[in-house]
Amino acid sequence: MNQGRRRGFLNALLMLLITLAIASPIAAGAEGAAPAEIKIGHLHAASGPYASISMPVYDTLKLWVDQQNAAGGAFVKAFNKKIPLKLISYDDQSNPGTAAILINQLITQDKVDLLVCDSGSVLTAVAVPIAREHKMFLFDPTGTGAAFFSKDNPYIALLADPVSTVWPRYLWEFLKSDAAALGLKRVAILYATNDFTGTQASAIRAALKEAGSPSEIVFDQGVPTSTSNYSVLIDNIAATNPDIVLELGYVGNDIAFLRNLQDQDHKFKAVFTLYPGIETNVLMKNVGAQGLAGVFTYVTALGLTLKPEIGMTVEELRAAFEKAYGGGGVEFGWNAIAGHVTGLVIGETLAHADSLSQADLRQAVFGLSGKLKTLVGTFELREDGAQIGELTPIGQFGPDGKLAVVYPHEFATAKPKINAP
Amino acid sequence: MSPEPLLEIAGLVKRFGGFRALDGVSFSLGPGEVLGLVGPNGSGKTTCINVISGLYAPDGGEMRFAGRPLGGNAMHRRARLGINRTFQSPRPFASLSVRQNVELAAFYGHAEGPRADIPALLASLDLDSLAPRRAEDLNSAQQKLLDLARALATAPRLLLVDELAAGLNPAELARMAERLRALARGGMALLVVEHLLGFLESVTDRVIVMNAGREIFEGDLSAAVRHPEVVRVFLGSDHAG
Amino acid sequence: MLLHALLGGVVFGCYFTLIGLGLNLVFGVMRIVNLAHGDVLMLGSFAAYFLFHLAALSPLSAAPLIVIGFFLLGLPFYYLVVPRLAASRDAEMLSFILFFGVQQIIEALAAIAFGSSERSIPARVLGIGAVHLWGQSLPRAWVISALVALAAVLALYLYLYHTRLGLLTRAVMASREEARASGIDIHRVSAIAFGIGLALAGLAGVFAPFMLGSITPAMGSTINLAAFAVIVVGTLGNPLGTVLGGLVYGVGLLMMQTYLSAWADLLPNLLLILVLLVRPSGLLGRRVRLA
Amino acid sequence: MPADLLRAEGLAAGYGKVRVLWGAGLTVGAGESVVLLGPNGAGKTTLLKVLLGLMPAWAGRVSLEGEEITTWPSDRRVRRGLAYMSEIGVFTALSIAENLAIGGQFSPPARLRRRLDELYAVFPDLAARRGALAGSLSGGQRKMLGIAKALAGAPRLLIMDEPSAGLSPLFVGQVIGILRRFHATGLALLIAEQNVKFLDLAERVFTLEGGRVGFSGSVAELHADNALHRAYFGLGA
Amino acid sequence: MPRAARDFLRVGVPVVLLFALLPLFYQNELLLFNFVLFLILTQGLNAVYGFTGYLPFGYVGFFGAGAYGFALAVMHLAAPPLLALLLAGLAGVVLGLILTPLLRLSGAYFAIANLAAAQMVYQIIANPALADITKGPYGVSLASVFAPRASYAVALVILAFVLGLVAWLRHGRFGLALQAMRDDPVSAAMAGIPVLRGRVVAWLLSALIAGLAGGVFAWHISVFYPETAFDISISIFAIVFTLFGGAATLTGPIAGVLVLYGLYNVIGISVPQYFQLIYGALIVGLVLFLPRGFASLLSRRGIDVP
Repeated sequence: MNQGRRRGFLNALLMLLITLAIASPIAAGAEGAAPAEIKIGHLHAASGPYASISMPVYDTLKLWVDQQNAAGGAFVKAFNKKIPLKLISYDDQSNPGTAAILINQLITQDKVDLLVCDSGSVLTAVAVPIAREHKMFLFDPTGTGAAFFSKDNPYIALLADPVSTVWPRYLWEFLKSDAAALGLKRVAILYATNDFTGTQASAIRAALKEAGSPSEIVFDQGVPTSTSNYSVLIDNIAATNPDIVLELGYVGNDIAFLRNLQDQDHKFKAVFTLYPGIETNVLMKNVGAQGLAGVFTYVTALGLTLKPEIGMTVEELRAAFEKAYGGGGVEFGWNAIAGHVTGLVIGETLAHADSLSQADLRQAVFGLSGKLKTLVGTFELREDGAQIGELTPIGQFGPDGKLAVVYPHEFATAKPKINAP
Repeated sequence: MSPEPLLEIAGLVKRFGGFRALDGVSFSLGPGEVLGLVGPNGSGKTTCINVISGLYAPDGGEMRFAGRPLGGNAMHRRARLGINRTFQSPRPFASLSVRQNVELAAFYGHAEGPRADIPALLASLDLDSLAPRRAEDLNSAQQKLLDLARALATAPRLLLVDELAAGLNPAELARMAERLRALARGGMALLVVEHLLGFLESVTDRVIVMNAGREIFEGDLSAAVRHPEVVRVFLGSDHAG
Repeated sequence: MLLHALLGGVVFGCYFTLIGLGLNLVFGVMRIVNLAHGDVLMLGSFAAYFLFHLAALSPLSAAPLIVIGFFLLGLPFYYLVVPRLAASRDAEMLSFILFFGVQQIIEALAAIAFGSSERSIPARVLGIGAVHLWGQSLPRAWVISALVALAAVLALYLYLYHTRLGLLTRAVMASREEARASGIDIHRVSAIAFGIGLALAGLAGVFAPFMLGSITPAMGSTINLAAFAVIVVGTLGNPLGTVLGGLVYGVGLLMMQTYLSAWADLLPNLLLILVLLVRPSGLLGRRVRLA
Repeated sequence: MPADLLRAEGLAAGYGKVRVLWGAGLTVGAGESVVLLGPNGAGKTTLLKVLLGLMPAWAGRVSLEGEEITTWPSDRRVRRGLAYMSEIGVFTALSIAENLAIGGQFSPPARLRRRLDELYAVFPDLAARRGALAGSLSGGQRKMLGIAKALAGAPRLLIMDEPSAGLSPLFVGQVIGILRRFHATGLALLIAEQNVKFLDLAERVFTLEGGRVGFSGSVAELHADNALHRAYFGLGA
Repeated sequence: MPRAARDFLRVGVPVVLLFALLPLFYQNELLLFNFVLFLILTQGLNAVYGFTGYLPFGYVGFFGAGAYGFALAVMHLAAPPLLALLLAGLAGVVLGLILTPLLRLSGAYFAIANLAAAQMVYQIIANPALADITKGPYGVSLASVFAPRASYAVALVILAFVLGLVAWLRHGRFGLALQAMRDDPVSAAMAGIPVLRGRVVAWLLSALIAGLAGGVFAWHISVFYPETAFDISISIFAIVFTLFGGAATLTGPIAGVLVLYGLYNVIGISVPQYFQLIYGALIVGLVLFLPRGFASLLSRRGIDVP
């Protein structure tokens, strides 16, 4: 009986040791000499709720790495030569606990040179303290949560999205100026109660309530992010007789909202939603040009066609993406661009860092601030690592499905129009 | 009958849906007395035990134990008051050993006074050699004995015995009868539900014959088997001899 | 607003009846909890999506194909998995785990095959614009989905109450043991019920792109939670009780959206717990299931 | 000697690790009426379940008209003319008519209809309440329904588990009367009982003690052998 | 020596020592921490499922309550971590008390109701209306108390406590009474065992353990969202590991965690592209071919598994 128990326990122990042995990678190369490859550690979510924002980032980051390697690798200033890149990307299945372990695995076992976390705030959150603990500089592609950034944490920079408190700045400016001038004064805010859109709603709410604001909030409610039908909500909003409806949610929320809107008699004078300008392909496929006509949204690189000083233009990236992943069920959109921008920042960092030490990497990244002009605009970091460049203007879809910038005036290509009530 | 009854039952009623399983049963039982409960299947014998032991709440009537009303006490409280039972189909703690089965009852179901001597109890029921075995590995006759052992471990003052004899061979039956009589001699009150009339005759002082939830006879078993209604109801024909 | 929420709730609830219907049938007949129900529904959605985009089949014509296809898939799946599961000691509990594993497999395969982006079928396929009922306007897709759901409930009713196999199915639901003792081939009856369960999930999936905005491989788990609420509030194990559960769920949800929208997703869980504590057998149930 | 209708040899079976049957065997001839006597816990129900294929046999064989059926599923045995009435015997959640339809599930509709007409004539209480749920019937009526259900498929052998359980003597008499009536038309019976009244019906008796067959023979032999008293009353008469 | 103490020394102490020493050889401490976390959670689940038969599908509710109990104590009371941890355990117990009426339900009804209850706790905590208290959907950051080494050490202490507790349950009188109730509540009551109270105590112990686990998790991870603390896969993993190890034993859940969670991480790290697929198939295979757990491989051969 004792023997059996001991045997069972020893077996279990053996299993664990095998586990650990397999999990441990072969030790990294010697210090000093140029490494054979630069290891970029990354997480993605191939399944689960965050897959749809995570996979495009992964795809274009991988694309960028492949392109660099095809050209002989990325130029690394520290060794003054091109070195091939190796992307190690694990699947966290949208599970934060697993993401935490895998981030740690990248740091402690794979001993990656650069660390890139997964997309979205929930999966980014777990990486922030771990990176900090291990004094690894965290390249954060799209995790915009305001709580990640503090002056006492030098180990993070947000690369490809503005921090969520800053993101809606043009929106509230637009509401208080041009929109109000058009008579869009009664504002309804419907937001999904998650970190991303909840924070945006708070920022907008605060701005619209400032003294002297011409806008009046007539409806302000949160709904669970899982909300997938808006018919009754639309009816309720209509009852408050707003001039403009802001619906702030994830892709799925926006699709459901805009589809329900088409199905109903209520036609608001103006509607703003987040994602038509962020994941335009997805929205176009799911809602259609007719459903998007007249809708206000954020304009990202997709609509701006800025001339990048580095990397591809939107159209070049789109073409490369379609060639590599077309038909694979991952749509080209803002998150795909974010992956590319992440790659560009990494490339520039390697090209400018004096060594591969995390401190030098950080210095190089912050050195790019205000100088790097990519297809999403100017890369600009606040001192706590939050992204404050790359602002997203306000645009409006025309009846032909074309997105025109309407605010701010320096980018504007058209004037905002109101639907016939 | 002793002057102060231990258990007094008056007008006990238990309904299941529209079916009256007990329809006004009354009797009393004193210390050291053995009362047999007889009747055809479905006449309410087991229901009677279930109500007294607290498994079912009665729909009417009164139960007093040692002078106090019994109703409102949960099963485990009744066990601690000194009421215990066996089950028609044995209900051991299947995953525990025989000894653990009995020890638990001795610890939790104990009222007052010295604790039961478990080795002696097991030995008296020929369970000592099975003590380390898991209860689920026992056959059904052994499990019945385990039921009895567990009930006795709580040192009950009233023991409700539900079809204990079935499946025992004649020698075992004789020993079982002697055991029950010994318990009664020690002052325990016993209520015995049994099909085996021969067994019952060797154990009981008097019997109650039940039919359709009612008593139809109370008295001596030898008188009962001559009572015309009892013969009609219970035996049905003269085959029983 | 109240009338709109009520009416919308009834129509919306019909669709949620359809979501819970198959799950409840499977539980009723087999006493197992199909945690992969929502993922089967997801597969139905993708089937409808591809039939529309590749074969230009409208959802209403794709629906019968999907129903038949999923039914036929259910039969071998039943025989592969369920008899083995049913033979284990605590099948009801183990089924949670088993179908969690199945759910993982389905979701993983779907993510590999279909990618992660939101997809849908254009709303115009079922007709754009509102349907007017008693002065209230409701999305056309809701009304069509509700009608299909009612048709499915009717079909299931006819099957259970007016066919020989349906009678045997109800016998198995009433008592698996007695059914075996009566010479019923419970595995055949259960396999068919399992197939019907999957077919109903697939059918609900056809309308998901219209009712839930868009579809992704990850949608299954959210749907499961709603389906649980619907069938527990209805009556676990009584497929037709699902109708009541769906209606309570639909009306409750839309009322919450109207008056306390941020707390709307609390409601199904609250209902579920309240119903279980107050009437453990469900609103229609007779059997009481207490420990 | 004509082949036995049902023959069981050396059956062993049980639950989990506990063996209940220890090599039990019995035979039922075509049209014969057999009573299996034995106290609670002797293994009667287990034996019947093994005969019906509701529990697997650990050892031994069962044959029907000489053909081995030991591993057949229960539905196949029912199709071949066995019927079983368990102690519960009915689906309480279904109506009387539905219960009977389930009993006759393998009969062609026309034959089933004729059969049901016959049964309703024998059981007028049931005929009057065809649409009522079986759960609404009294204990005695349920037992009648159980018998009718088992007979609806026109079996050749009816296997019954304690038909007297929960019945008043009046009903027991009725049950026996009805069984006698169908037996007279050629139905073979195998009845597991404690109630000796059923010996009235028996052409042959087996007693089961501790998972083994103790006595087998005629009723007269049983009385002479004193086995009845040993098995049933426990103490020698 | 009592059997409980013997089992604890032979099984519990080596496990705790193993995880105390492993960080010296293996740097992915978070992986080790998660092993410890699931070792705690599976034994907590074992206390209620293994010993009373109730399957708490929403076990993560207690875990999340503990995590938020810890976070609230740190944020609002500026409590030191160890005190906050006690409050986390208390949060689990309080939630357990509130959910005690669920024990009236059985089987799938209990499992589903418990899942719904866990969802409700999540939805309340994550609601923006309570953002001032819980930070709602915006997540909490406990950078001020972040201490991975200390929290790992405390997790080991909790593990030792929990293993000792389960060893006691397995052989102690109270645990035997629980097993008796699970086998047959009626005869347990007739043996004088207060069935209802026994169940409630086991339930609250189990809630306490999950609350402590949630608290130490919050401490260790320090930045998290409600989705993280109430991730339903935490429940499911704990159940799967317990079941496949073998409930109602001390070693079963340990073996379940070491083997299955080990495999989970091996698959996730070595074949990320088919991670979910392989793990799902593994679970299905185990339910079908080893429904009574690894422990049954031994106990079937008559070997007593501690």
